[in-house]
Amino acid sequence: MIDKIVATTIAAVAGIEDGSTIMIGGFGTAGMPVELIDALLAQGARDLTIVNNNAGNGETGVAALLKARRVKKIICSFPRQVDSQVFDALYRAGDIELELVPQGNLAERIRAAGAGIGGFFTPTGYGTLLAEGKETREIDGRHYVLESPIRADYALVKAERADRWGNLVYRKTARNFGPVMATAARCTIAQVREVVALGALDPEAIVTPGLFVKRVVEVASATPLATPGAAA
Amino acid sequence: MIDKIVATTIAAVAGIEDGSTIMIGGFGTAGMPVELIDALLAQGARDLTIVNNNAGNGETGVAALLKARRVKKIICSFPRQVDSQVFDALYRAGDIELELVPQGNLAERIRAAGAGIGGFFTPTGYGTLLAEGKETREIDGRHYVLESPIRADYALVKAERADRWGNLVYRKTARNFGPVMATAARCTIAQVREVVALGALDPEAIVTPGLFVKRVVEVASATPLATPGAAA
Amino acid sequence: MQKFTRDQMATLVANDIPDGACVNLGIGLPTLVANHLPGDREILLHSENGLLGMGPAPAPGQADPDLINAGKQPVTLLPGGAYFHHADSFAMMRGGHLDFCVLGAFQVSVRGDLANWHTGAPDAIPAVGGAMDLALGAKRVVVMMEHLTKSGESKIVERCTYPVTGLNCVDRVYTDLAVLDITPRGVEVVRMTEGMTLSELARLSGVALTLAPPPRPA
Amino acid sequence: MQKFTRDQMATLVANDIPDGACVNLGIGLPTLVANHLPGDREILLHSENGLLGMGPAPAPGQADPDLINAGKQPVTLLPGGAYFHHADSFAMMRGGHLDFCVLGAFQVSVRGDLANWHTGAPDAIPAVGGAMDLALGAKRVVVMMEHLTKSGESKIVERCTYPVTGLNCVDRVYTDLAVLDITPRGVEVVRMTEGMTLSELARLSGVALTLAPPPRPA
Repeated sequence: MIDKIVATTIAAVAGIEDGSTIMIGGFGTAGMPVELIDALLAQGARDLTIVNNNAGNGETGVAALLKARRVKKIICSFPRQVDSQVFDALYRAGDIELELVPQGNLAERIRAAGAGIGGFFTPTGYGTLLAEGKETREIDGRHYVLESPIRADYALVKAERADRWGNLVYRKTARNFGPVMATAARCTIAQVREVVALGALDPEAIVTPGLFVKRVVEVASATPLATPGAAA
Repeated sequence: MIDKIVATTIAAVAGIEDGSTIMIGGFGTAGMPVELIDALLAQGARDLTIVNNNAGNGETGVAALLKARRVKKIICSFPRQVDSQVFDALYRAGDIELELVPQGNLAERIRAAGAGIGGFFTPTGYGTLLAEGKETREIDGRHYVLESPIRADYALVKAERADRWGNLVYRKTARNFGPVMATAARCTIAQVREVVALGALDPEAIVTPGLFVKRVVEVASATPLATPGAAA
Repeated sequence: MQKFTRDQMATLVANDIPDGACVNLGIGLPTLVANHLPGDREILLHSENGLLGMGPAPAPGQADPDLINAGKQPVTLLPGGAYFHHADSFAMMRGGHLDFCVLGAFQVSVRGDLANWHTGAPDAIPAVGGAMDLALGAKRVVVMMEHLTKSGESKIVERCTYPVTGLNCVDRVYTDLAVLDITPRGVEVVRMTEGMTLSELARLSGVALTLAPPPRPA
Repeated sequence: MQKFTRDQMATLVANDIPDGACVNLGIGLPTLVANHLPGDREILLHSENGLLGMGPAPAPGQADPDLINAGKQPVTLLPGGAYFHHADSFAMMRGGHLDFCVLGAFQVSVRGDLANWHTGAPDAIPAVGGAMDLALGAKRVVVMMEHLTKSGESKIVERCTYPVTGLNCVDRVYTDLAVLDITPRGVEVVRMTEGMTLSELARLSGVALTLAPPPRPA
């Protein structure tokens, strides 16, 4: 029988190795799997490469992981925010490597990894600093940059509901990077507000089919408050 | 006010020009927009390039369009079926051009067009007749073929429900190519079983957001019977 | 020198958005446009973090941390709105499915190059977000910005001195002094503040300007 | 010469599919595997036309023309199943998310090349469908086929003479005479029909065969 439900967030992150590449869902704090990140912090893996849209807000979540010096590199689109002080200090001190990727290319590169695409030509970034050194090509009169897939060892995502097969549905704009990250990691771990019985999710509305998910943990805690005022 | 609902299938296909490239949803008869195809037949546009998974079943739908000699070229993955006699005769007589594309590459090339991707490296087809003459590349030890987007002037799709903004939900495996084709055409036309009030579709479950759809027509007719026995 | 106020600029942009358009409003000044959309037009707002049909800010106390815009401000969803994931959302922009994108800028060049993501300062922490996607993100990309920097330099430039966000991507610029079209024939003035002359505007801008044919009354 | 029946072949394949696996069963012979899946294992069937968690054929009169498999036969959906569109469905296969793919074949070469889409006959109307995607469509790709053609030629070949579907993609072959692993060391015999010998099988096959270490009893 397939049963991907694990009892605790600690069990959910068990086995994550030093040096892993870990995708973490969320756009700011919406969809950020805070409790899984806390468990990863307790688990102790280090020398991590983190893929996230941002580079941490305040002192919790991704920021806490950075503050504990577990992260050697971050791949993201928007590290600088009003409350990204932890990242800012590490970056200025040269203590963290940054790969800056335009947000749409970030999403598409993750999607490409999950979809078995070896690379793709994107118009985004052509002629800019972020395309320097990359292969370009003119196709039908438009200029493109060749971008490569971003794969991960683990993906930590937050969803609204799951069943024991690992099917996921999300909530509002907390969906963001979760569905594509779930496809791009060797082992996707989801924290959900509620585990429901098999068959309770509408098959027309399942966003992440269960084959993309390895472990599910229910975390009934309230959603953290959004941080207003920061840019994308 | 946005109101994409048109009264008749004839109005839905109005203005389709001779020489157009038209994507037609459906996998066999599931999801095939038969009534829109009938309207296209009545409308009279010719020298068409059709993009569909198959090349017509029996004598209706895509097959009827072929039989009326409106189609100069078909881009598809599986023309030969037990009931593809119309296509077979045209093809053997040299009266129709065929571009044969592996089914997954077909779906991904359509998706690429809709997503603004200039081209992508796919492993599917590498080393086969269908990749002859195409650019190839080895990436991280795997062999890929460069494939290009397939764009269309029109897409005809069948969905289950729509609202006046053009939001669509589909039914079971009749979903198939509809959502990607809807993104890849200049003008997407949907026939739906039911038009519902704005706000009646669950925003978490909308499969095709309205911005991809230009015209919607309600066709309450029963779904045609599936044709068993044909291969994919 | 008379200037358009920020609300006047937003109104000028809003009036140019046709009924039924799908629009992405960038962070900062462009956000104001939402307050000035003509009431008789149904215009759908897209936010690149995964929604189309964005509504206004929620009533006090009604904010939902799972329902935010790209600026991470709480918003609402209109009836008919839809949620989707990040790859689908940026595919909408990259694929040319949005009608309008309104962006802020540091500089716009006479050929429509946009600079709005990086000041180029060596000690700045770079951050790009969706800026480069938005620059190519709609059938029509327009910029809202002040015409001059605080020190009086033109932000309409022959060539961007800040790092560019996208090349040849801006169609129209709304400033506090004028509305300018970027065309293959050069920069054309569509509208100016009252009392402004073409020669004075060209002097302030430091680039060649012509009146757009047919000139529309200000 | 004793042969495995089609149902025996299907049982051999089915027994090799572990609990929890996601599996795509190709058209034809592979479809039989669904009838032989061990009852104590929960195995999810994928169909490339957009469903995961496919159930058995519907009861008579219950067929739904909108719910079909890749062979366009009516099927059902199990509780927990999901629908998705064609690009997402093939992304699952191309991205390596399925555990098992079971395919029919005209020929399989000793290096794992697969030929199953085209006989190469000059008057044949070509049709590929999902064959080339399925050939690369899972972590483990296995083939079910008769060992010999009707005229007695081996379908295990040194090099495919039919047009290939995919290169170096087959992991294991189940025939009516044997189960064969395609390995970097060559073709290894995992199992044979009762009474078959390695030398006789090699003679029939026309390619070099060795016993798989450790040999499993038939």
